[in-house]
Amino acid sequence: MIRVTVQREPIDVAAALAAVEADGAGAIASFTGLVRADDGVSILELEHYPGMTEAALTALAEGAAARWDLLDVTIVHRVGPMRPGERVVFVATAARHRGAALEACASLIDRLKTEAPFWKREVTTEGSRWVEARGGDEDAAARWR
Amino acid sequence: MIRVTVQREPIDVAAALAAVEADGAGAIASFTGLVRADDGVSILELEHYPGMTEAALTALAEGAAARWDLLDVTIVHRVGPMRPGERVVFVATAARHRGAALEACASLIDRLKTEAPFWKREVTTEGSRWVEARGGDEDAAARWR
Amino acid sequence: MAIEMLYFAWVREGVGRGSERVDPPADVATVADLLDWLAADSPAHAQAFGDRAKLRAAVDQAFVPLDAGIAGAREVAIFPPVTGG
Amino acid sequence: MAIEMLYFAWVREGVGRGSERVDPPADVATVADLLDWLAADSPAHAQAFGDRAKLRAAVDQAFVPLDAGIAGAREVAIFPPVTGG
Repeated sequence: MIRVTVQREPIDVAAALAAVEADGAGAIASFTGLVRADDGVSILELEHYPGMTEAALTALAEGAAARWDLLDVTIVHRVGPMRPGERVVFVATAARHRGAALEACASLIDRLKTEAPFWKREVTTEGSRWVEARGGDEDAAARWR
Repeated sequence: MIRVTVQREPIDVAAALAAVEADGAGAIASFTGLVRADDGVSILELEHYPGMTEAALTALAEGAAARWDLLDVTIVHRVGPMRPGERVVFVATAARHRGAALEACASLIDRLKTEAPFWKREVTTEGSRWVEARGGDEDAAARWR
Repeated sequence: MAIEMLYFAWVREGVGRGSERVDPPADVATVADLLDWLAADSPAHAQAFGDRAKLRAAVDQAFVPLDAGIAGAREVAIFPPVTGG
Repeated sequence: MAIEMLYFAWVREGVGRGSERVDPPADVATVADLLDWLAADSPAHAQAFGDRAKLRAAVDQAFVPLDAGIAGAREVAIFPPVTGG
């Protein structure tokens, strides 16, 4: 099953994982991205492109499900303001065997970083700034295409 | 922080992940292995080598933490009898960036399969049998050495 | 035909709005032409669109290069490289 | 010196016990020698140790090949290839 959610509310990882586990797979891989506590950032704000974001994430999920024969793909991405330690993104993949689940999960978070329309702004004590895209992210995503 | 647990009780993934998240990392990868519901297995029983198992898992965790500069490694492995859908093993890794967390998590579950003394027995309606080691597991583990 | 322009992140801040409906003349054939045309009359647009290497675009919610055509487009979005996840 | 033998999985079932304390003579120098010595007097051991390719060993809780020496060993474990995770 493919589950894609873009939400302002905090991400409930336990509930998301429980839903994936209920589908009877043998292997579940997950990735959680959090606002790091050690960067002097007091607020991280995520902007997105409503409509296109959900479509882009769904396309990534469907592509991974077909390529790795997955039982489940879950992508939950938070938008709006969030604090250090809070979850920004959660990806989970379920398959019969571990290799498929692990690879698909890594691929999804790599591609999500360059192929879904989100933009991050960091607020620090010195002000706020838009986060610049990293060249390494493009390289990471290109591995899977 | 390194957390290694071998237990007969069900694995509480939410609690394990919450402990990892509390350490302030930006990226957490996890893997959960479950008793598959589709193999005709009514009970999976895990035997282990008390003492050596914990030492072997701790050595794997310490090796990964050093190689990938991880903030956290959590390995929880269940032993004793368990039913389809129940969790057999849970591995989580935390790092500043996703690449390290994802690679380390994949490496740990691959190496755990060949380098920690556990033995699986499957009980079906036809009787019970010890699970044979898969050659593919040895190949997967060898990638990381 | 009218096009719904959408702006995100610092492009939105620079232009001073998140969306606007525009009706470019027929010789505006590509996304880049559209940026030139919008910049011609508005210092805010001109400034926001100043460094084309830092701009990305989507036409009808699909990523495209700036030299992509806009014939028949209903929605064109302009934004910096994405930084989600 | 006495050695604590440990058996796991079908090796344990074949031998009929999970552990035993043994005191091999001095010419029993390797794990393989130990298996031969144990098999010589016991059909159960002989059967459990019959296919050496399917046996793995640990000496004092470290995996070793069957031709590893056992000088000074306190604990020797014999078991099938591991299947955890």
